[in-house]
Amino acid sequence: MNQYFDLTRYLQLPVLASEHGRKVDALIIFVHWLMIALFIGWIIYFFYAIYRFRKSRNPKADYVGAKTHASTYIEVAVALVEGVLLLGMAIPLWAKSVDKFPSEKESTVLRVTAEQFTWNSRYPGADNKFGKQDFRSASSTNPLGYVADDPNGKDDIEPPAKEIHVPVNRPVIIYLTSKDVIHSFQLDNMRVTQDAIPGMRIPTQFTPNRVGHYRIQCAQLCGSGHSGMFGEFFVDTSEDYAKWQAEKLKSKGTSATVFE
Amino acid sequence: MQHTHDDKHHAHAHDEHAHHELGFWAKYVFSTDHKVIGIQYAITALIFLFFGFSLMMLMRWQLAYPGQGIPFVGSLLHNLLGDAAPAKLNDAGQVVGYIMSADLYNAFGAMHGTIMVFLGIVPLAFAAFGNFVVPLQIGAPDMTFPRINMASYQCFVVGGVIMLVSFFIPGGAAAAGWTSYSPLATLGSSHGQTFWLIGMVFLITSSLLGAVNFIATIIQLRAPGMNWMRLPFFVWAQFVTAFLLLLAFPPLEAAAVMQLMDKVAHTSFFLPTGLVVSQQIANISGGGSPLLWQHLFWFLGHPEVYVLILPAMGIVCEVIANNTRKPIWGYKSLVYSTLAIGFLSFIVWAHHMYLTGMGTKISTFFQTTTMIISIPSVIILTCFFISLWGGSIRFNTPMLFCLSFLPMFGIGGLTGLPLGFNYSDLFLHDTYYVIAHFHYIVAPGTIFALFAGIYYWYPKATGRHMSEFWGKVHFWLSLLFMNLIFQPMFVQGMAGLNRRLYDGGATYAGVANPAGGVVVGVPQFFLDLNKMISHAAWALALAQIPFIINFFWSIKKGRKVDSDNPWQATTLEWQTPTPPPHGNFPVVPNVYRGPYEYSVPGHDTDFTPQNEPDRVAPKITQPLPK
Amino acid sequence: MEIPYTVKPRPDTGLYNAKVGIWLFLASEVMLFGALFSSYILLRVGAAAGTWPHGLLNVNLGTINTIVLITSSITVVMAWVSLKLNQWGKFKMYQAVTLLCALAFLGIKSAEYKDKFTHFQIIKKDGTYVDGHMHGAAYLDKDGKSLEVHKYHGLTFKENGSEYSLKEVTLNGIGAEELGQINEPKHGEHHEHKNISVPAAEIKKIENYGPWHSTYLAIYFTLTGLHALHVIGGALVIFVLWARGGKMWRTDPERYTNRIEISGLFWHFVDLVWIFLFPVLYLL
Amino acid sequence: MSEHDTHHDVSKHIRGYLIVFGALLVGTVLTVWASHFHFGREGSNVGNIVVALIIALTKAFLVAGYFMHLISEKKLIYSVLAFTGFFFAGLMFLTIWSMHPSSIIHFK
Ligand code: HEA
Ligand code: HEA
Ligand code: CUA
Ligand SMILES: [Cu+2]
Repeated sequence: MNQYFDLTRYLQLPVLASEHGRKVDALIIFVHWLMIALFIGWIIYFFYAIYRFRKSRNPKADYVGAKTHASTYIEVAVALVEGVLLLGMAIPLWAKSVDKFPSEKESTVLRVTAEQFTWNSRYPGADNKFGKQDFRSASSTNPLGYVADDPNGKDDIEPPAKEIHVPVNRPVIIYLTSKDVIHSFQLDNMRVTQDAIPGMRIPTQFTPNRVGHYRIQCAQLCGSGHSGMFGEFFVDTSEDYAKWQAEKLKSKGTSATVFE
Repeated sequence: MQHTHDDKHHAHAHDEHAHHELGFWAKYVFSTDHKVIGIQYAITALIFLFFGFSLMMLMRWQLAYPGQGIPFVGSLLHNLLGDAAPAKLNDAGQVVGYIMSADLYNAFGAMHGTIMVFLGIVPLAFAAFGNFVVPLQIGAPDMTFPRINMASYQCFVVGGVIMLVSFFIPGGAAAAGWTSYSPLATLGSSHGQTFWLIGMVFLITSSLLGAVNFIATIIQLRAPGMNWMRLPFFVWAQFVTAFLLLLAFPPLEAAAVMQLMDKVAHTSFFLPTGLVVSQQIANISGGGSPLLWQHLFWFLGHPEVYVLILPAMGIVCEVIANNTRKPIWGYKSLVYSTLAIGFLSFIVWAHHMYLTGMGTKISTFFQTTTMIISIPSVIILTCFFISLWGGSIRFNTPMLFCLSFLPMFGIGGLTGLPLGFNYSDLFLHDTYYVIAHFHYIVAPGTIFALFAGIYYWYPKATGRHMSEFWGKVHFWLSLLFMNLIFQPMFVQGMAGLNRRLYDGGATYAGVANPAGGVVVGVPQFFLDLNKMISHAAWALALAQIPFIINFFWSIKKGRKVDSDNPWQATTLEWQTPTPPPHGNFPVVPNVYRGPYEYSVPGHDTDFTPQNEPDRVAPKITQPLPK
Repeated sequence: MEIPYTVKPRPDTGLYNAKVGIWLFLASEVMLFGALFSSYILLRVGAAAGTWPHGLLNVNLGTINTIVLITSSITVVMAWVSLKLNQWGKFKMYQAVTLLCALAFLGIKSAEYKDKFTHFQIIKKDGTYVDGHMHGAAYLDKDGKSLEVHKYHGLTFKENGSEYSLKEVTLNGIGAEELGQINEPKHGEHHEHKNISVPAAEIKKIENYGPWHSTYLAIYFTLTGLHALHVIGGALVIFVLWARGGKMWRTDPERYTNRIEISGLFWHFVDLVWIFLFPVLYLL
Repeated sequence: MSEHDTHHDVSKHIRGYLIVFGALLVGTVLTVWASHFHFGREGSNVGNIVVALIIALTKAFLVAGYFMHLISEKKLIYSVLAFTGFFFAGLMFLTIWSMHPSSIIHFK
């Protein structure tokens, strides 16, 4: 039954790799059913009408024309369907994704600071606390403006730019901000898009459920390098992720052990 | 104005008078005659349309063949714009061509949007057709404020020139998208954005003057008996459009002033605290908000899109009624839907901002209003569709364009729905799906309606017809290529290809995924569509040649009209001499009936002009103006 | 063929063209200033604690200017009435007063602007502030001889080349530990102003109270500047009608009276905007 | 209204205009005077804002109503201004509402 209504194959959406993504696709597909229905219906009527009432076949027009209320019913129907999709899916789903965040303990939490033209991720490290970020202390040596003498920051992990790792099947919470202009963090395969706006720190969440290597796109014009502002997003098995994290912590050298 | 009240006594001999006493300049350049101004607007806007299209054709080259030398005009661009179009060297180090830099691509993109919207469609659909047709259709001698009308055109030209000049200043034209989001728009060191803002202030002023004039004209100068429900739908569309411009543009003007302050007086209206420029905290007071700009921009932005479509719908309505030879079905619902659209369009704007971190309450509000506003559009289209039923349809060029408008707008409008739901916009936002959505509305939608308007009213303006044959060639080719251009963009968008990508998405070209063979990024197939689209776009340009030639050739050589009312239409503009003299109507017309009285049973012809006296004695609802 | 209803009102609407026109125009003006007022609220609500100055402007001058504008409003009305009553002389007199009020308003406003541009704030390297009006700046010439520059010109202190270098800046005002003390003076208590000299070496940043200084000043200058432009525009129109209206008044008095009414409507709107600007910018 | 004004009833208006003028002056003084007190809760100036706005709105009403003849204006102009007022309210309210911190996605 369901697969008949499933347009994914025809719409050619990118590979799906997150839990809530299913619902995004579902909404897209339902709306397209509405559109297709209206389109087919009207287009058939349309061609029939211009064929049937062409001048050569119908030399004398009818002053009154159609005496039907069908149109009213169609309009009401459209309104109803839109209402259903709105109340049934769009509103509650949005509420869920922006109001109901998983607790930080059950999830992988990271900060992403966008800048022209790259993505910088940062993990809280062993203490699960981020260092203080204050752009007033930004400098060429400290591009992300993390306050040097903040104990919480000592064990934070900073992978190379453009690189993000998360474990599979565990909620991810990303705090997004930007140094300079507005960027937009878009992960097609996760069905996630969120603007990174300077002066704001906006959280976004999703649960990757498919191991793989995906692409972050910048979805907001941000200057000459916009088209090249991609990022590598790795969804690892929990083992691989643990390994990766461990070596990152080690590579931090002493600073990680200072606070043991 | 001079010759509008000084010579009330010999108003009769007026047009000769105009001929003899007005020199070329007074008659064609500094004219206060709404018809001349309308034509000035039309020509200027068409040229801008073509210019905006040309920018896009160059961009399409870059999208199809990223980083390859631009054919034909490459060196020209290099000479005009310098390093914005840098040389491409081969291994031997000699120049093999000139390519488009990322900055140039962004500048062209921003200016394509700006020019098409503010210098192309609005002046053509609203100012040109409005000026030429509205006073004629309501039986007025001219606009209420002829000199303000002229001033409005002049502001428009000044704004346009400023925009054009900005291409040639150091650093080039504005490159932050037609939406000019801060901080990007503000931080850029070049003056292109400053020019853009100043240009916009002029264009906005022009539109405001125009809007005041239109509304006042429609309220004050309706001929006796022309009460509201007897107005042709086109006039209604222009009326609502004028209100949209009047009330939605000023906030953008305010925003433009503030962004201008940010650029020249180094204020921080749209710049937050703690902005980092070249690894240093920016030397600004901070405390501003980037979102404020977006709100003010889209408060105009959304009404603006209805400014782009309503006049088109008006034209379509006129032409359909005329060529089905029957009244429009549901005239009243058309009018009320239009008013509803106008009203609602002020409270949906933030559907362009779903992903700026919007909480549940706000997005609920805005997506609800967005869905509500789609209903009146559905009603309008439905009325047009049903109007076909029972007609005696003539397939001349204007009608062909209008008929194809219906499904084209339909597609564009319907694809607005998945964007209107925030949860699906989550995926579709900023993809080519959005581009395809609105281009279906403005290009094969609005532009087709405007073509129809040109073919339809051309005889009234010049006294000659444009060639039907070449008109049909123009139509079929345009229809074909428009769809070849924009249909694939839906596909690309669904596949996750983003807009505003300088390299056409090459950066995201799909790669085999080490973990589990899944392809990440955009599969090559969807990138290859770019080539196809671009070729279609260039072909579309060729398809315009018959039109351009037809347009100019027919002025002198076109088939003469056999009467003042060649289409056998009912509305007042066809009840004047052709072309209408200065002052339009020899005697003030008197209106007895609704706009679309075609095929009235028992009437000897199949059309009954609005001003044809009833068999019964006419009852004049108003005294004639003195 | 003449355009109807340029003078006589159209029966069904009861309005002559220009009346409709001006009200439509004023509607768009409402949206223009409305957007700026909204921005004001947003910036103020969003301002970080201590950064929004209170009592920065001179309330007395503001009050005087308000009264000046109100006066000009009543004279505009009376001018129109005098025309209605066919009293050309009185009309001339009233509009003359209006124009004088306009000049007075602009004069006072520019004095206020000048005051802001000569008001400076110094952020010292140790993080404390000195805030007050420019008293003077001392420079060293290239062979180290110091020369007093009592009059201050220019907005920023460029070390002008090899010629001179800045030695110290003297402000007449107060010193403060943090911004709050400057921006939110406790009610009643008054710091007395004294001359404070700051050596160039201690200056981290010096900036005058131009629009760039804070979002408050940004919106202040934008709103009042735009309003001042409206005053100028309105005054020009009124002046032209006043100076060269005699002919039309003799040939077509009704049309002339209408024009006075229209220009009056615009003038009242300008007054109306100020009625909101004054409390919002000066008192709250 | 201008058209059917006979000299007589225009001169009748003059007194009204002068009264309004006086009221405006009083209002101006009042609002300045009021700004010296603190209304409402400690540490919040909402009270003062309300007071100042009430006075300003009254003055605005007087100017618009009498100097601009709005109280005796034609229906058409009322409707234009009604729409303008509505859209202005929409702009201000919706923008402020959308940008209020509580309307932006938060966590914790
Ligand atoms: C004239 C222009 C125009 C028009 C009329 C519309 C109409 C609509 N638009 Fe569109 N829109 C734009 C121009 C326009 N838009 C532009 C320029 C942008 C991009 C701006 C930018 O970012 O650069 C945009 C972007 C845009 C977005 C933001 C997307 C994003 O950036 O993420 C959204 C989201 O809600 C949206 C929604 C809608 C909706 C719901 C309508 C509705 O009003 C549509 C209602 C119409 C219908 C529902 C069709 C009804 C027809 C039938 C039922 C008959 C069908 C019959 C047949 C097909 C034969 N539009
Ligand atoms: C009214 C608005 C309008 C119109 C009509 C068009 C028309 C077209 N647009 Fe445009 N477009 C925009 C508004 C418009 N566009 C906007 C707002 C953007 C977003 C910009 C941004 O990202 O900031 C955009 C972006 C945009 C992009 C995306 C670029 C990117 O994101 O990187 C593309 C890509 O192909 C494109 C293509 C086209 C094409 C092929 C046409 C064609 O349909 C052109 C058709 C034109 C004609 C057929 C010309 C007709 C005129 C004549 C024939 C002249 C005759 C002259 C005389 C008789 C004197 N447009
Ligand atoms: Cu970052 Cu686009
Ligand atoms: Cu929109």
